Amino acid sequence: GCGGDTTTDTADDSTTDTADTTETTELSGTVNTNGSTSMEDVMGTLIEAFKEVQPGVTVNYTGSGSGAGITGAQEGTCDIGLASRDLKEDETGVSQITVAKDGIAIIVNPENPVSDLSIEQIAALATGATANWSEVGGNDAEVVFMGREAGSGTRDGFESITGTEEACVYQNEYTSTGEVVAGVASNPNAIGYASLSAVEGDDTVKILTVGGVAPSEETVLDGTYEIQRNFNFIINDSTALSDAAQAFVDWATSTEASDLIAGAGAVPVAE
Amino acid sequence: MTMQPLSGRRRAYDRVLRFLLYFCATLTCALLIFIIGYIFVRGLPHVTWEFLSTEPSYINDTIGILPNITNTIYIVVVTLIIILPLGVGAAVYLTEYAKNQKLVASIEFATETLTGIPSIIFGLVGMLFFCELLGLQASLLAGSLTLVIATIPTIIRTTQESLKTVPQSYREASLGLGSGKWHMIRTVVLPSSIDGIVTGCILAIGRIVGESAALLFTAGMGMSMNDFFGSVSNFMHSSGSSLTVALYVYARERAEFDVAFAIAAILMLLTLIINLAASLVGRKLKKK
Amino acid sequence: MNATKQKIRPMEWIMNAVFFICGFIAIVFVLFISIYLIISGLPAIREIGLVDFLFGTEWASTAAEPKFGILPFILTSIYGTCGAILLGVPVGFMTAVFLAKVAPPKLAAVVRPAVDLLAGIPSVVYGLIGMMVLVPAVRKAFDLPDGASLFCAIIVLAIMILPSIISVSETALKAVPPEYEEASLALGATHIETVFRVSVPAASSGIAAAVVLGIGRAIGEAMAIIMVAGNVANMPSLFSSVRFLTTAVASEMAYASGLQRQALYSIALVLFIFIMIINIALNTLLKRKKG
Amino acid sequence: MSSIIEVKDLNLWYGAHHALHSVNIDIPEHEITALIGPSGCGKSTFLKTLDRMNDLVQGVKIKGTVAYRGQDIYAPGVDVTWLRKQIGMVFQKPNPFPMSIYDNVAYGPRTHGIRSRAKLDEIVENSLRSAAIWDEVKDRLKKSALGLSGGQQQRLCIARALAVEPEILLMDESTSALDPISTSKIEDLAVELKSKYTVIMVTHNMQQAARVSDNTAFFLLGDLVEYGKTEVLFSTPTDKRTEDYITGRFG
Amino acid sequence: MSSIIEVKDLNLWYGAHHALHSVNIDIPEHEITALIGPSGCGKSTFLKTLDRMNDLVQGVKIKGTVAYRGQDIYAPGVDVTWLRKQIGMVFQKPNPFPMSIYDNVAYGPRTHGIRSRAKLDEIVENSLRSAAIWDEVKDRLKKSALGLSGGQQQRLCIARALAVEPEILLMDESTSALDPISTSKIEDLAVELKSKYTVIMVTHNMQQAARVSDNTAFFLLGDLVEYGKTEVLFSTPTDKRTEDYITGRFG
Ligand SMILES: Nc1ncnc2c1ncn2[C@@H]1O[C@H](COP(=O)(O)OP(=O)(O)OP(=O)(O)O)[C@@H](O)[C@H]1O
Ligand SMILES: Nc1ncnc2c1ncn2[C@@H]1O[C@H](COP(=O)(O)OP(=O)(O)OP(=O)(O)O)[C@@H](O)[C@H]1O
Ligand SMILES: [Mg+2]
Ligand SMILES: [Mg+2]
Ligand SMILES: O=P([O-])([O-])[O-]
Repeated sequence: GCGGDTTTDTADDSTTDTADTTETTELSGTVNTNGSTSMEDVMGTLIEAFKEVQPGVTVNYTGSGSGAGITGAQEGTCDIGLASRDLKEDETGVSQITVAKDGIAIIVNPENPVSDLSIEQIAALATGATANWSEVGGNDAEVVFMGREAGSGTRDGFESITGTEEACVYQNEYTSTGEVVAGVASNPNAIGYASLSAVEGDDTVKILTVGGVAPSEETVLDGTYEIQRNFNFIINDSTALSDAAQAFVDWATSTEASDLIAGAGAVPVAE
Repeated sequence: MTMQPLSGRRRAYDRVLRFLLYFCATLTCALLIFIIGYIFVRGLPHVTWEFLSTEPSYINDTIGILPNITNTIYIVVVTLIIILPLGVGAAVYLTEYAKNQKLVASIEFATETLTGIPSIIFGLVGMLFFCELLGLQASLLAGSLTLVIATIPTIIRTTQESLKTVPQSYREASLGLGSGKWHMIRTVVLPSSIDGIVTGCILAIGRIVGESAALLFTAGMGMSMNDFFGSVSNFMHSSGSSLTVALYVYARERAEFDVAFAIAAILMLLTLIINLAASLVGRKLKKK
Repeated sequence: MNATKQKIRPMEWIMNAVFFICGFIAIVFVLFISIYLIISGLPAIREIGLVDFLFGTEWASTAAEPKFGILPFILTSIYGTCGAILLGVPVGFMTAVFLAKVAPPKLAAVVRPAVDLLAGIPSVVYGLIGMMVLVPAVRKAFDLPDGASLFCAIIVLAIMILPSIISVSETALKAVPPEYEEASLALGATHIETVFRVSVPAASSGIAAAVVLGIGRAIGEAMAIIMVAGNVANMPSLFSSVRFLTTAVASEMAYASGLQRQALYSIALVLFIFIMIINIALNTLLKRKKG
Repeated sequence: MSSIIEVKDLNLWYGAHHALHSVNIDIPEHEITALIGPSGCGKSTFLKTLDRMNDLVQGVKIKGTVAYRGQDIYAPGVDVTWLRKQIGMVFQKPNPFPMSIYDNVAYGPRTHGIRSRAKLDEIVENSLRSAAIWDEVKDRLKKSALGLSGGQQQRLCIARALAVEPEILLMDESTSALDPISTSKIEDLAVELKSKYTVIMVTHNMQQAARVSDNTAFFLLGDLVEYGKTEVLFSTPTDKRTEDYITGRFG
Repeated sequence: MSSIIEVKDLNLWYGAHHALHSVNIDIPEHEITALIGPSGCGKSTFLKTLDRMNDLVQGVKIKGTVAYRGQDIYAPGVDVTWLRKQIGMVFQKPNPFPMSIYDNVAYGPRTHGIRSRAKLDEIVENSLRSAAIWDEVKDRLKKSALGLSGGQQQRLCIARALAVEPEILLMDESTSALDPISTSKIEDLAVELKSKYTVIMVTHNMQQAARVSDNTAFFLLGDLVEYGKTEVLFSTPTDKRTEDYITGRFG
């Protein structure tokens, strides 16, 4: 979900803005991006707006998880990889460009009376140490913990911040953000995690406050909402980007795109 | 000489089996009606002209499947253009030319094996070979080439089947009149088996349209409009999802169930049309 | 009149070459897949060790100390396929008998295209219905934390193999020479007796082929069951979330790298070997029918 | 001799095609009756009306009566399975079931409820003996019947028909697919069988009719043109068409 | 009369199966030669060696010479299509192409390069006349050949074979699938044709051989047992096996 009117205005603005600066080159070609499903809203918005900037360039987005984005950039199956986590030491041959920050929202079914959990409580729910909702002030019902596949940046972020690496007991391992949201929405006893940008304004699930802090642009930016990570472009070091791809990266990481990113629910970082 | 009626035991046997037959047939039909009905009821209301003729927009928060339709057409056309000549040619070679029976038998076994290989395996090999090794990236072209490998055995087999139904006596008669082999094939064999070839072709289209696992990892899941015939580089590098992959993505990853059902309804209609076309063509050409 | 002067026919020669090339390319494709799979599937097995790989009960491909045991996948695939066969074959077989031998021609003429339609429906559509109708229904009916399970996968697979079982068995039943049935009727057997005592045994190898084909379909299906099976690498049990061989490949393929990725190729190789075995069985069955 | 079958005014249509025109014929018990006539004249059609095998064909309409031992077999309530047990049939092409020789012969008795192994053994042996094939197959009863030669298969089919103890045996060109030596064996067999059964055989081969049968019926385009003692019909046919046909120079 | 075909020491193997054993035979021009013998004795096999149709069978090995007008047809460099134009063949089952009657007959001439419509019309008419079927089909030349009756189809196949103006016509049991009346038409036709063509026919039917042919060759298990003038062979066979076969009581 993205706010209709204002975003459209911003897109128009940016078109007029860039028309002055990049008038010199009319690029054409196809840019394939692949990776993080958390970045779907952000990418969708950016791609659509970029069409106005460079009508000759088609940017494609495939949402297959951050791991796939990094592998794709390494193997050359896409031009730009997308990852909702930072590169690890053993992930070589590629480098990252951060486009935004994003909170990881802890979501439960709207029927669930629980509305605030501490990080420790969340970890206990995830590892199965807490197996019944009544233990954290909810109904007497079995906890159903839903999460993401191993390649997910969201999962990586969630597990490392909550300290539950390799200890989570998943009832379901979904391969995208949307699925987790749908899974939690359809099961009254479910708890899961998903990109804040994807669930903001979505009333099919309830976003919990963590240690009393509600996730928002401000709390993510100032760090009070702890469960957060970066949205990154992953670029192969050895193959040069095409002109079209380079133009897209430059534009997306510039301030011109900030409003668009914010409109899509993430936190822009460009200064 | 009086007439003895059927013994009770025989009558019971008859009744029980008859009941089971009707029961199972009814079950199958009920399943089918449920599936079709459910898809149409949930899907058709969302199929609008707008839905069919636009591309999705994040800014306006709308979804349209025009890109998926054009991607599907791209894949069908490119795949068919490659497999038709190749598959029919190979079938002709195997049934009419190849001398070494053992070789033919082993190739037939190989094609048969290939038809049984799960498409996820084709996806895996296609990704490794076309996307990475040949550097096509995840693109519609890589997807089409993967489908070429996946469907060529089907074309070979259906063509071979229909070539084999051409009576040997036609061939003998033609050769007996002093025709050469190609002349015989062109004037007698191919005309008599054309219906089978066309039907096989339509069924191959069906298979391509219905394919998802092999495309998911080779052609990408993009939803935006491609201009793939704009330039050679676009033709090579456009990526995106076909209708089936889009269905999967909307249903699984985006939880846009109405969109998924609408695509499902469209796919059902397509399947219906393809099946009808296959049986019509088969019947019409047979009559001729 | 001159027998020794052989006319030169360039067209004949060219077409011969063209067809040969087509045949050759097709064969190359076939060989390519097999060889590629074997080559890329072997290294991981060598590194993990065949026994650990095939009989390891834990799959944790991304853990700090990764484990690559695919027994859960193998067992899930086997259980899932067996379940689908147990449900699908009796129904499919009886439907085929009905269509081929019992149904009034007009009714059969309506049902048969319907069965063809069922066969042509893309597997994601089955997955969609499974995920939207079956999974919630199973969750409610059996009061489970979550409905996505082996059970749902079995039902979806059973429905998906139904059309191929029906059409292959029906073809086999129809190919039974009418003389057999006439002979049986002329001896005073009833129609149903004739069908089950003469036609069905006479078509048995064809029906067996249908079953084997169904097994092949079921074991190779990925997209429909990835939508209903939950996809956690558990050891299989009827109502738990499970991964099949196919879905194991599908779920990690996009992001796997290094040994994990090679292990996926090895899973594909195992799957390929299963399919080969099934195909050889199918081939012998069909041969026996011809012979 | 008494008639076992009496056909009165029998008409048969396949859809709109009138295939039998008012056929009247009485078939005497314990004799061989041959049906001859050119291809398509309705011989097989007529034969099949006798054990109601035509019931299986879509769109058949039958008028007139066929009485078997005085009982109209087309009357309502007649049990066809019982009728077909009384009237066995041997077809043009040998059609043994794809089972063992033993199971082929035992098929009929089993269908009619005989389960006892000893009883079945006895029936199988007797039937195979009656069909003059026992000696050739007694050592391979468990082998597939499809491994037999054409002539053996046809005798096996006769044995199979005999195993349900019919009264009448219908044979539709049952030798036409066979080589001369097998043909002669089956002809001999037919002659032997007539002491216990009534045989009605369709044949294309006039010499066979002349050699084997007691009575001959000549059909032409759905009409029963002439019917009588075989010697009489072949030596002094009363109808010009019969004469034309049997003096045609064909063998 | 002179021989058009001279076969010397012809041996043929299907894989390991030795199907023809040193056959020696000279076939005179403008006569009808009949090949008789029990099923599987190699009649068809022998016939097919004459126009090299056996080339199509996998694993055939041939030794010996077959000379057509003095030229060895198995010599290297012989153009089979030319040979098959000289030696026409009519098969057991009528096998017209699924095209119009006209196109069936015109198929051969077209294959051999005749394009002129007038020329083709003439050839088609002449061939159909020679095959004694012109009157029956002249009004439906554009209709599908598959609509003809079996006997008509077979005569059409003969017309098709004649249209390429062969010198020899091979007929492999070309009447066995037909009714007596069609059979007689084709027999008459064969007799008529021998003024222009040499006819070699395989037949199961000894009376047909006796009625129609000038010379008869008797094959048994791959051996040419006896060969000579038809009257002589049927009245005073020299070989005991020939006598046994032709005096069998079968028609
Ligand atoms: N099932 C059927 N449906 C329609 N017409 C049929 C059917 N069976 C036979 N006929 C027609 O009825 C007529 C008599 O056929 P029938 O088979 O009784 O001839 P026949 O004397 O046995 O010939 P043949 O010697 O060739 O066996 C033929 O014209 C035939 O075409
Ligand atoms: N293509 C083949 N491959 C192997 N063996 C064959 C082939 N064709 C014929 N034979 C064998 O060669 C022998 C001669 O066959 P052929 O067809 O010449 O007999 P025939 O005299 O024409 O018999 P019929 O009267 O039944 O037509 C038979 O034993 C047959 O089984
Ligand atoms: Mg008949
Ligand atoms: Mg022959
Ligand atoms: O899809 P992810 O952003 O969780 O990798």
